[in-house]
Amino acid sequence: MNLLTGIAFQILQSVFVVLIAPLLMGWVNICRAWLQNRSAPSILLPYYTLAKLFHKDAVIASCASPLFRLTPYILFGCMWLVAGIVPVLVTGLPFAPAADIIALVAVFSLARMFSALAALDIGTSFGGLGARREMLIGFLAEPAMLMTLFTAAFISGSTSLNTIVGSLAHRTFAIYPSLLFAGVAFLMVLLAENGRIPVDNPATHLELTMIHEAMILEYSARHLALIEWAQAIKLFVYMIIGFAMFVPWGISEVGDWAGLLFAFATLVIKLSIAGIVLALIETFFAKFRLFIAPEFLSTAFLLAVLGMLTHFLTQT
Amino acid sequence: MFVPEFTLTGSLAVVLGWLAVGLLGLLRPQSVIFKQLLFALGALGGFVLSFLSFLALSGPAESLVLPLGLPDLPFHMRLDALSAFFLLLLGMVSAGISIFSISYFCGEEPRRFAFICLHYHFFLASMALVLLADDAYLFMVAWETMALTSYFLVTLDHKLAPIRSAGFIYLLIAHLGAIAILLSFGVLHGGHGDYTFDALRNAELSAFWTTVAFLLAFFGFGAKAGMLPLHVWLPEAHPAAPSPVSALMSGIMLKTAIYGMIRLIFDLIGDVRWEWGMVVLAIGTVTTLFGVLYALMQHDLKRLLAYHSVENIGIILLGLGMSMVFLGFGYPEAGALGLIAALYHTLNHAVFKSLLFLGAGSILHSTGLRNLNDMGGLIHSMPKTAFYFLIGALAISALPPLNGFVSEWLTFQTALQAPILGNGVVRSLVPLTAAALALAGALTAMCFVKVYGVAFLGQQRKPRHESQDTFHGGDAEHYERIGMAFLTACCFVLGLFPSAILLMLNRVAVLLNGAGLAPAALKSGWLWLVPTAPAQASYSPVIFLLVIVVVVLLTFILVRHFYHGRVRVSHPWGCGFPERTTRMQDTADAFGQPIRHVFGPVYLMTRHLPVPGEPSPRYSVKIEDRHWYWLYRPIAQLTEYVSAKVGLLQQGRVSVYLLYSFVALIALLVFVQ
Amino acid sequence: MNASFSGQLVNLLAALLLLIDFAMLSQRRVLNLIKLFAWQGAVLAASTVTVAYSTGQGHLYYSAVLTILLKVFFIPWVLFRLINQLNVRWDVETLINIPATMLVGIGLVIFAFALTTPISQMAHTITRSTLGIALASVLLAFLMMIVRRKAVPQVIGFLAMENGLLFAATSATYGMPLVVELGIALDVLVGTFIFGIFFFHLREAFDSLDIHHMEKLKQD
Amino acid sequence: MEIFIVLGVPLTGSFVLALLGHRHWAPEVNALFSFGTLVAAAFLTGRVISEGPFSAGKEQFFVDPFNVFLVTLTAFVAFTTSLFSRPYMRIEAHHGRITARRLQLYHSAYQLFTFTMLLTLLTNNVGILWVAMEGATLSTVLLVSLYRTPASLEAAWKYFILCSVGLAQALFGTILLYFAAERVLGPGGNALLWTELFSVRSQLEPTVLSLAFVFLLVGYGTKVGLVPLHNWLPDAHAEGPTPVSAVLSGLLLNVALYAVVRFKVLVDGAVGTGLSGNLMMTFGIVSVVVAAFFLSRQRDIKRMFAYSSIEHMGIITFAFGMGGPVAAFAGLLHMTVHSLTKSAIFFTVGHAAQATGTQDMDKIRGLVQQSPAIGWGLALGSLAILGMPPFGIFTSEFMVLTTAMHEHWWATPFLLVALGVAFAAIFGKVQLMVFGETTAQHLPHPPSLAPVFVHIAIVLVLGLYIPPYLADWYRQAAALIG
Repeated sequence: MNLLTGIAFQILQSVFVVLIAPLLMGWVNICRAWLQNRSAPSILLPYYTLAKLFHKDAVIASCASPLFRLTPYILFGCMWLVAGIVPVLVTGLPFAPAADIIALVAVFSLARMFSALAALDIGTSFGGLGARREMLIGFLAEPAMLMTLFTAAFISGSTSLNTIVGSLAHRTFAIYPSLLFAGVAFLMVLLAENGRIPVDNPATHLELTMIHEAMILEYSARHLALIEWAQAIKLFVYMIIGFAMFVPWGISEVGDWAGLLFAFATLVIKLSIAGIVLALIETFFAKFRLFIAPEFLSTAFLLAVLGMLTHFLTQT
Repeated sequence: MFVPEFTLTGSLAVVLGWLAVGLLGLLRPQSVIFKQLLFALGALGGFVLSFLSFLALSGPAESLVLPLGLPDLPFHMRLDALSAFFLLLLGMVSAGISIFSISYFCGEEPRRFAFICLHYHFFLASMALVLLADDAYLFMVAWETMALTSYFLVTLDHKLAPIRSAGFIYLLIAHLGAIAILLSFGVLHGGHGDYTFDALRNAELSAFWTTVAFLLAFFGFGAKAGMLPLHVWLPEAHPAAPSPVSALMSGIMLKTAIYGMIRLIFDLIGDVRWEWGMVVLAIGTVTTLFGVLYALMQHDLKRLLAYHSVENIGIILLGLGMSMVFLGFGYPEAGALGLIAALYHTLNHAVFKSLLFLGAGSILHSTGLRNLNDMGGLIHSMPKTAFYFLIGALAISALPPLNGFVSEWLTFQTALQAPILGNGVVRSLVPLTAAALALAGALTAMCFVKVYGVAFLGQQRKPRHESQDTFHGGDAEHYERIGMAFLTACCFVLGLFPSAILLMLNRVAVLLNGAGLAPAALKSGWLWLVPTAPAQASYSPVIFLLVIVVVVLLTFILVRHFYHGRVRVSHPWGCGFPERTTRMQDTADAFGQPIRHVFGPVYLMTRHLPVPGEPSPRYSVKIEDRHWYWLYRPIAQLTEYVSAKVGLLQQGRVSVYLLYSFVALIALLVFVQ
Repeated sequence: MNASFSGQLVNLLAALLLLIDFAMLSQRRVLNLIKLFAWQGAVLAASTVTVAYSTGQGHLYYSAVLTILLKVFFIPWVLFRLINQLNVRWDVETLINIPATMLVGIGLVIFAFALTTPISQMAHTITRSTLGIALASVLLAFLMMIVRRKAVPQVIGFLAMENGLLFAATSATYGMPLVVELGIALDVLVGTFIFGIFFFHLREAFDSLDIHHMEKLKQD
Repeated sequence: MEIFIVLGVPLTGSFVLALLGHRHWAPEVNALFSFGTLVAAAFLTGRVISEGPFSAGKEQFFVDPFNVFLVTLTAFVAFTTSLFSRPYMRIEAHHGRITARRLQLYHSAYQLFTFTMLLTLLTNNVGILWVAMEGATLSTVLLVSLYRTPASLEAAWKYFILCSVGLAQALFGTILLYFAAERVLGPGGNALLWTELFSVRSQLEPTVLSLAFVFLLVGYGTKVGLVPLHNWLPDAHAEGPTPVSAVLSGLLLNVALYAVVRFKVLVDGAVGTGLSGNLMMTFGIVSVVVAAFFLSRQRDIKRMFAYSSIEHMGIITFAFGMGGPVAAFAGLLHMTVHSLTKSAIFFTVGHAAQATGTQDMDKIRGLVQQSPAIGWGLALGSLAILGMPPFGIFTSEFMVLTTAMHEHWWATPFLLVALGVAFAAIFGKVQLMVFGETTAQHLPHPPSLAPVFVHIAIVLVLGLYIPPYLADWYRQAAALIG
């Protein structure tokens, strides 16, 4: 393939993901509303919210430092970077090798660190509370995530998502018990990382329970918008990574336009199913007490490690 | 080059220069200019040294024999790739620290300054000699001189009892370690030849004796490096010293221990066994987790950094351990990867840990505070320092695109080579260390969110009171800033162009293991970092950084373009509370609380919780290191017990003394018959 | 008088010496102790003279004269003066009771004999069998120093040990070269003086010569 | 000829000072005589280096590299100590601890002591050697009790009794030796000349010599301070005036050990190295270990360093016991650096004790603050004595340890444990005394600390560089005794 088409694909994909991400949010909200017998909002609601936020004037605390104002952009930037790298529709993007799974996880933790710092910047008790809880979730979720990814990496003998997807997608179907463990662990991590029930509830501002919301309490207008948008992208990307590892089928190569359509179709199907599953989970589970969360995540961590071990044990 | 042994003689000249500068300090300079000049010269030496060693890295090994030392064992010196790499580290980092010290120490009164200057530069010189030594005697001399000078620097403020005890513990453990190292040399020597490293290399030993030598060396150097359970001196001694010295100790001195380990195990002992690797891995894992978990509990900034040094030494040990395992099973490429990861992390840690210690020093200089719980909002009063410190914090938290991430990434990649191993158990154990590493990385991030958030962000917790008027309260001084800026730049360079460093380190690996990385790794070009093969793993920090920067700017412009940049400044939202005080912010201890909750059993915790209705409720928690209680105290008690028993010999009666000699005489007579 | 006779004579004197040693070991009174010491000196001198006469070793006469002057007259006289001035003419306590001391002493004698027989076989002197006795008396003196609790008896023990040594010298080797003999004598003389000075100092410091006052310097 | 000057100067000195020792300029005269001795010794050394070993006075005296190096060392340390004792004794007098009479005694006895030690070293007659050794005891016993305090009297008494009894054993050993030698060399003076004995050492009767060596070892070992014969040593060091402690530790122990080694050579010739080597190594190890454990419980500063002397004597004895060129070399080197360092330490300790008015280490604090020279002298000296590079003691310990490791590896654990314990004990205490808030007062007379730093400097240099001629010298000596 030539580089130009590659770069074109690269940019297209990243823009595509950035634009489509809020739609996924909308879809999840609709599903949840349906499941809870509420009349569903428009699927475009997230877009309206963002637009509204962008129009408002930003209110910033007098004691805020530059870091506070920079953070939203950095979050958004990190997510956009990830969006550009993960194989959404096609594999073999030219810049994909710039970051393998480890680097991806690192990007997420970079974003997390900045948001936590920003939360501490104003010096309100809420910010501190949120930052502390976020890091608590993070330090357990991140290794669990890495371990699940490692399982896949061991199976495909590589840490670059491209190769993983490729090898997993084009292999003859076989059941990997290790992948089973990894899958469960990944799901738990996904819930935690994206602040969904049962770990966090994006819909409340209850100081006893809130984590992510507490961090961004001081943000408003365009900054808030960027953060929300970054959240949406993050959820989307997590799903993509999940697909890449566990249901990689249907993904296409760079330059293969027919395959691209097929890939798009499969992606839509996967996403909608995933949205429903997420909604189901959020409906059927109750929010944990805060200190259940570490246990929840350490379970995820253990599962992931177990997955890795079973890989070796089943292999020998 | 135009002089034979150019780089070696050059490095030697730098060493002598440092000694000279140290002696010049004894003139007890009054003028600030002169004081500054001395440290500037020290920094210059650092730069020269790094330049020379950079040349030496690509050149052939050079050696030299000085007419000093023992009559039949003169001082041997050798500058090969390994020494060159560590000298590069020494030169670079010490240069940054010396620049910082130009401002930092120029306020000292002459006598104290003379003392500092002398020991500071002798410290540098002895470290360089450790790296250059090519025989056991010179090595030991330089090694102990290093310990001694640093001890004097640690006990600079010897009027404070804790500092005295810190110095005592430090020198004691250092000395015990040195004895073990000496013993290890003795075992290696195997009874013939002399004590040059060549002779030690060539001595054949049985597997048992090599293992003994390995264990002794591992113990001895581990004591210096601060691995568990010999780390106890580290969190005591590093805070005690002036910040640049802490930076030297944590940034460079610990690395000389790593150097010694590599030199003895990989070079002198030679044939590495995978069992040793497992030992190193085990201890490395424990050290890593312990270090970071205890760091999270600290509220004294320098103590916290010291515990992080323990953690990072653990990470380095992980790399070494894996390398030894792979070598032991006969996979030189993977072994080289592990070794390179370890070396890379050594370099990175040297850079960012020194940077952080210097930052702590600037804070101390500016506010006189070391306790995080008294700081806050420093980003407003010292913005530049805040920036440098942020970079350091991101680097140590192993976040891309900075340098800390690269080496941890390489370590992960090494762990991911595990499937090639034959032994099933080992194969599944090695990745577990990766899990530990991941956990440690995340915890480090949390810890530095705490540090940065509590110290620099938020609002000042305590109003400045008159006792602080001696401190200027502003941003770091000129040269302090330059020093930190230099190290910050190093963080970026090391983070952005890893493949260049990889090539450098590959030489070391080739020197030690005879085999380097896979060829694919070496011709990946400057943009891509590829440890094994492009298909397996790759990372490109430059692209990474570019994309983020571009995207951030793009977003910024777009937002401005399509919407607006209007901002209203107001009070922070108090969530409906009537008034907010700065005491409502999270303290360092509060931030660590969830960790205390999750990892409770790890800590030896004495906590006082206020009971409801207490007139003046007070909350206090004290975290202690368990090792004092299960390891050090018993040993001390045993010694006390034995000496008490021995003391009974001397019980004052001349008759009994006569009896001793009488019995001794009779016994010997019987023995002779 | 022929060699065998003088040999028997020396053996007899040696036996006397040993006897005196035991007597000193069992002696309870300081004055008698000093007297015994003088007698021991006399016996020593006698044996020296005998050896000198029978073997014609001229220098042994000097050593005999020295012995008489020092050990029979001078030192006992000094000691008498001392205990009179310090009036420490009390009974001597021992640390362990006399019979036990005796038993140990006998053990020592046997040990000394066992030790020296192989050596004395190879000696060609007429007095070889007495080497064992010499060693025995040295050890007995040592024992005496161990068991006595007062300063004066300890010193006497030390001097007795000196006697034993001289006896060994004469009996085993017909005496050391004269210069050495003189040196030894000089040392003994000076030593006695210093002991004398000491007694006074101790007396000032502890107003007694009981050495159990001197157990302060020890490991606490 | 030089020999007689070396011996004559201190002897006349002792007579002169016996008459004039109470004058206020007596200390200078004392130093002067010591200096004369040093110069003479230097000449003697020069002659030995140029001409090699020679003997004088009808074979009664003789010099070889082994003893001449000890002679130089003795003369040197005796000289520096006399320099140190000038201000020290003046301060003592100023504090009213000693009278002019006692000073007279002190000065005269000091010279006499020097004389006896030099005689011990230079004589060729093992009988005279014994006499001189006893003389050394007699001349120091009154120095130990110089203060006439009960404690000092007790110390002196124990010193006197134990050493005299010990030496009595040595005499018996000497008699046995003579007895064995007489059968080869015939009766008369020659049978006591070391050179003669050396030439016929292989013909001497093994059983007698092994028996003799036991007596000699126990006898002279008492003066070396080998455990369990050491008990006089801490007391004598702690209670005597500090210059005396310095020369006792720095010189007397060396000289006694010299005697032991001389006899070891003879016995090895007759019996083979097994016996004497093992005995000395055992004594050495026991001394090192026991002394190390004693260290940690000391409260009196001079006692502590006395035990450290026992420890180091143990190391040297062990080294000589191992034998072989390297070990003997190390032993000689260790003798040198130990006596230099230890005397330097005692100099500083003496002034420290005067400045704080106590020898109790819990009451001595913050020396660097009041008088940096004393403080740093003590700190550096202690670090040197603990075997910290780059000081010379590390050099010799390095050699001893490495030799021990592959010849008698069973010994190394003991040595290392001992070294570790000793380090913890001494350093922990010294650090507290040197650092912290000071309890020291100003001294009425300016202390002369030049000797301290000269000694430490020499030790430092020896740690980094052993001059070739010195090395050859050691090698020859090592060849003689190894």
